[in-house]
Amino acid sequence: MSSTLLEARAIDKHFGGVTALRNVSLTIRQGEIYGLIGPNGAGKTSFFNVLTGLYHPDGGELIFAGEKLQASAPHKVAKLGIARTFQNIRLFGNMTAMENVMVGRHVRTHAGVFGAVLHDRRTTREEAAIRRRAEELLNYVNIADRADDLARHLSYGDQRRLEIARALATDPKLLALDEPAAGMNGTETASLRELIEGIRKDGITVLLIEHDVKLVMGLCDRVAVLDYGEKICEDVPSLVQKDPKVIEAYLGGSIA
Amino acid sequence: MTSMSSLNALRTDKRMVIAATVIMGIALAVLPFIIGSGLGNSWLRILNFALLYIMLALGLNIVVGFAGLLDLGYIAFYAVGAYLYALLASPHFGLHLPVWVIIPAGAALAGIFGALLGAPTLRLRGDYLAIVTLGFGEIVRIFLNNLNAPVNITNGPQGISGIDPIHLGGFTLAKPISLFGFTLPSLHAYYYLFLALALFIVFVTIRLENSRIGRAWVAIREDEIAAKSCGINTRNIKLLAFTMGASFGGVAGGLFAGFQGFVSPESFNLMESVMVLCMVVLGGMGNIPGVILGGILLTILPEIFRHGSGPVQVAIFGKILLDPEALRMLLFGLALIVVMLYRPAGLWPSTTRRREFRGDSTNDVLKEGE
Amino acid sequence: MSYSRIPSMTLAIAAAVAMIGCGQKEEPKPAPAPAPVAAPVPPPPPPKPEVTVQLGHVAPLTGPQAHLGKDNENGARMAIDELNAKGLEIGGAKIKFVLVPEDDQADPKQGTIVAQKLVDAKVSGVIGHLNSGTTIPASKIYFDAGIPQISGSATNPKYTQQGFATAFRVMANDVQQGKVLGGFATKQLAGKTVAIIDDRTAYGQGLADEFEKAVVASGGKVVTREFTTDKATDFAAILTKIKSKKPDVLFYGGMDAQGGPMTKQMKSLGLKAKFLTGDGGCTPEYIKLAGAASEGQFCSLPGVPLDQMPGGKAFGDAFNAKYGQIQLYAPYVYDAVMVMVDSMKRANSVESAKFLPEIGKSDYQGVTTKIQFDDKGDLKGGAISLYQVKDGKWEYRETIGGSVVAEVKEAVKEAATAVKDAAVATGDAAKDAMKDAAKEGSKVAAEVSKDAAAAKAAVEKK
Amino acid sequence: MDIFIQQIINGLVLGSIYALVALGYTMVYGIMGLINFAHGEVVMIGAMVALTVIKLLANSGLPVFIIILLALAAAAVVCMAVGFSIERIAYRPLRHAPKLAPLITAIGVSIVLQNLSMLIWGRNYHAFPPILPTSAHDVFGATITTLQVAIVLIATLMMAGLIVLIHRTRLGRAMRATSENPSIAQLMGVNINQIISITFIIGSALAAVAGLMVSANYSIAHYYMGFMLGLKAFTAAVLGGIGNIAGAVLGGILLGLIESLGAGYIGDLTGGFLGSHYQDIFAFFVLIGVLIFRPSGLVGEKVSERA
Repeated sequence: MSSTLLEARAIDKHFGGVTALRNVSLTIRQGEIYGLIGPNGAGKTSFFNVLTGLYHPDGGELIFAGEKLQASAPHKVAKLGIARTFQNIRLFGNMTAMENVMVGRHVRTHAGVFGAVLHDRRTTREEAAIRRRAEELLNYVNIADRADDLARHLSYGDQRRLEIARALATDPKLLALDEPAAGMNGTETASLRELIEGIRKDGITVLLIEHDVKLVMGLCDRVAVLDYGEKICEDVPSLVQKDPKVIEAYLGGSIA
Repeated sequence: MTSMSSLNALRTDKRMVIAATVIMGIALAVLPFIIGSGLGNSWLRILNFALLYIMLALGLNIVVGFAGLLDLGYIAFYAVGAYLYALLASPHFGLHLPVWVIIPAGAALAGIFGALLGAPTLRLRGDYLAIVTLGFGEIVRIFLNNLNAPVNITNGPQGISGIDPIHLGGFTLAKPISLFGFTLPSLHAYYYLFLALALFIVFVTIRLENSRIGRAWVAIREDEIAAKSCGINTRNIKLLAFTMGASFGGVAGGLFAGFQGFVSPESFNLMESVMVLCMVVLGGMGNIPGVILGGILLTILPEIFRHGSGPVQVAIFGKILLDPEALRMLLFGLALIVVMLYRPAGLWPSTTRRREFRGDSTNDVLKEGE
Repeated sequence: MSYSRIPSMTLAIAAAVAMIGCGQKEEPKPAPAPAPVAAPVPPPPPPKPEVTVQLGHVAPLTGPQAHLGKDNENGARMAIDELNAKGLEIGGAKIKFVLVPEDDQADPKQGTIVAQKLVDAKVSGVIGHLNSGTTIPASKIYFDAGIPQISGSATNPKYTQQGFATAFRVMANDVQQGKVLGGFATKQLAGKTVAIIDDRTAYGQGLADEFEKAVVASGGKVVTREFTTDKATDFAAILTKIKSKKPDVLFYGGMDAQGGPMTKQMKSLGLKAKFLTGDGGCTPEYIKLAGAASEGQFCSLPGVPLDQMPGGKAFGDAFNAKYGQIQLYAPYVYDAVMVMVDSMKRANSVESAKFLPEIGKSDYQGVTTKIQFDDKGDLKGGAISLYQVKDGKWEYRETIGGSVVAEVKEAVKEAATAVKDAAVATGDAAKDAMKDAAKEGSKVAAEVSKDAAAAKAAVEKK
Repeated sequence: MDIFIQQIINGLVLGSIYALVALGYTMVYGIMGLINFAHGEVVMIGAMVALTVIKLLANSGLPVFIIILLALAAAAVVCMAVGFSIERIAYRPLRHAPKLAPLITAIGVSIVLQNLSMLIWGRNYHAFPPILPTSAHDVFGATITTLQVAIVLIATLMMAGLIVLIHRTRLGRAMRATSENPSIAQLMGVNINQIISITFIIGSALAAVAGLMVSANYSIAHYYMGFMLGLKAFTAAVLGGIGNIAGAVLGGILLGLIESLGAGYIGDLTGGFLGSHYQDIFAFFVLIGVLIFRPSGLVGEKVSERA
């Protein structure tokens, strides 16, 4: 039995009169792949944004690795060890793939203005380390050959991979992926699946929002289902698929 | 033009670097003598101003080009540096501090102003940021123009005259310097000083660009939310951009005051901010050689038109048909339009931006305009 | 403290009096400016038929003040055309003058660039610049090059206070004009309460400050001081505030482009004060812009009205025929050229270094006034004429100052005050000193009044 | 009290003038997200053309009303042509360029228009012929002229007209669609080039009206007059929330009132420490204050950070 990495306690979030999240509590354990699914507009991305500090929750709290997450401070969240990707890829389009990943190292490095200008030994060493790590990560996600291309010129699948590499560069404990398989074809999805499994094997916990139910059910250790901002179910995939509330939420759709 | 090709070489070949540096060094060293004797001292003075504008453009480039924060009040920092020099080295307060105290102090004070003015604008984007920075620029100018009462600090619209020329060691740059039987005229001496500081600023900018800090600036420009999620403290990094950019402006301002011997608020109006912004954008935002090119071009272009608009008309039509001064500004305005129409990313965009403009889908570009 | 002032005061007064008394005789002047770049003395021109002499002229020709700049340039052009038509001979050669007009955009930085350009072009002298803000930094460049500079419109006192022997102006400075205007407001206009607006330019603020001092000195009260800018068009807010203070006189330090609309708005707000402005508003444009509201308002111009000066009317007519309505400073600029050329004639040389010392000695009857310079290069005497709008035209009212008598009177009064101050200040603690001071003081006073009387006599005789 | 009322009237009139110019800024911004920096110069051209026509006809014996209408028509035609050409030449080719490129061409256009105007109309100030009635009305001891009443009314009417245009007509719907998302609007069959051209033409016609009003009210026109006016109006538009029609008018009037009351009272309130010399920056202080708390202006849409 692994320990708890993230605990969300009764998270609420409203936009004007619309409730995006209501009393959502969930627990993610160290080392698992945790899926978050739900119909469109169920509040999955809102939960992500609250988790990563982009939104200020209206109620509840998040405990990550024993520490309370500070709201509205995405960079602090990143520092604590939560990295994310975005549903509609947000890369630094005019930077090369390599540079994108190097930016990811920002939070784990220290050089300031003086270091940058004077190029003292610590800074040069740090810079070399950043570059080395970025190369490794590009290799890891299999796009090393595109290192010097502008991020915006990469293919869609490669952009997804690059975003994951950039997230990994922050040395996260929890990697939160927002619909990484959206728009991918079968082969791409398969290799993405391998990638995610590899990441987990390296000891990084994964939180996955996904539409591709097959992928989620095959990949995740546990799955939570959101509907109209409320968690209606949290369990292992096989049980979630049979949950009547879930089936109803998907309008009796083809969940299995 | 030598500097253009040699700077290009800098990127390609390691061995070329040394050769290029040497050639460029020699070229820059003899430039004032060639210009001074060939074209006259007025062109040397223009060259000196061009160096000041290069410093300003490089400073603004950090804010606008790297960090993507549209700043229309940048000239305020130039003003802060200039007035600090004027107040600390003129009969106005009877202070005559040495230049090696004032210039760093000017850089520091301008940097502090940069952070102070930057702080309230952090949440603003695009055009809102532009108008607020514009407002700050005007606020600084108007205060300089009016702080002669109740306590006379800036001497108001009269400006401060009789400012000490820049002294280095035992030498004043205001008079020809004699060394070992070799005489260096004043304008040449200023040229070397300005060149040295401009090169220093280029050096600092290049180092910053290729550092963790520089990448963070560009990341913010590209996508602020993604940058935050990568753990970048966007507030601090933006403030750092404002501070660094402002401090370059402060240095240039101090040099300006020492060079001119006179400062008054009218030198720091909105049009000046706009001109510096034009240098950055026209040259090639975010690309250091481009920004330098922009600074040089926009300083000398009006002067070329000044020297040319009358005589050329006479040469073509036999008489002056159009008022040469109106024509000069007309041509300048047209040049801005034409350059932007044909090279929307600037005359010398960074390699990445250039690629962006080579037959890219509109899809990319729409993203740019968000 | 004040004790030590007495001798220096005495000296100053004595010098002033001597100067005035002696009329033409020159006080010993410091050696003229060094001319480091000036060529070695050329031999007296051999039978060369024609020598071209370049004169630089600088004013803003683009930007908001371009109309004034062009007017200045036309003034200079007119002078040069006349001179060329006359066909002057200097130093045995026929002289052809060429005007080198430059645009400084009213920007100090551009000012120094064009100054350098003129120096490079080896002009013999420079007329300009228009604005004090560009004139001051440029004057250093001319001084370093030993090129004489006469401005027809830069009024900031600083310009001639920098100790540059090359800097002259043929226009009263702000101090001279402000003083006269202040006196005029309180005395002739019987203004007990005065409101002041200035446009926060070096010119407007300088003039308004001096005006304020003069008003206070002559017992008037400044009820409020308001401000605008040289680009503003709406003055309703400050005029409304001024209306609430009910001043007798409203003084505006600034240009016609603001003064005109300001007068109009003043009327439509029902502000009844008399409007008074300096040379910047003393133009036909002002009347056009203010419309009917301009009737009965006042302005001042340095010098004496054109049509009262010998040749002035002819100049005005010729100028209007050639370039259209005089805007403002064209006659002064015209005079500036003439003074410079007159100095060349007297020096019998067109070399800057040669005729520069002669400029200081000028005694030239210009179209604006009689031009003599004091040791700083400022216009001596500084007559100021006042005008009032009657039937849609500026009409001459009177000329104030400019008479040496007035200056002497003032000097005497100042000396007497100084003496009294000294006597009082020494105090009980030093009775002996006081006695001495009193003794010396009375001696000085006697001397001064004697000198003054002599001066007066001399003047009257003249 | 009459002084206070007078200051309010002063502020309203000044504010209405800002609002008239700000409407043009905000329309273009609303559709294209572009600051048309040259708009102030279009206003200037409008003033110059109107003035020329009025000067020509001042002694023609035509009724004043007709003269003004003719002047307005001429100014509107010229301004519309200028506005249309500016968009075609300087902005349209850059629609997909980096955001700052059109800003620079706008500055270029501004310089060109200024200097062209200087070549055409000369460097001198032009006085507005005294053909308009100068009758003043008494309002609780304060005064307001007929022209000023007209300015306030016209600013309000223009705002109302534009709001109706944008929210009640087919054209307005197309404009809103273009503003919302140009590519989708295009897919829905909206000719966005045409819509943008029309926007520029309407904005320029507004500029002509503003130019006429400004020069008539202050009885002065000059080739440099557009710069300061444009700057203030732009500030007003941002204060109200740029892109929002009602916001432009609100921002304009607020700016006018701030300047008027600031210049009128701050000197006495601060014992002379601050005075009317700071008139031009009260607005900026308020603007900065507003934007810190409402980063999209007073009535601007809240652009939340969408992740």
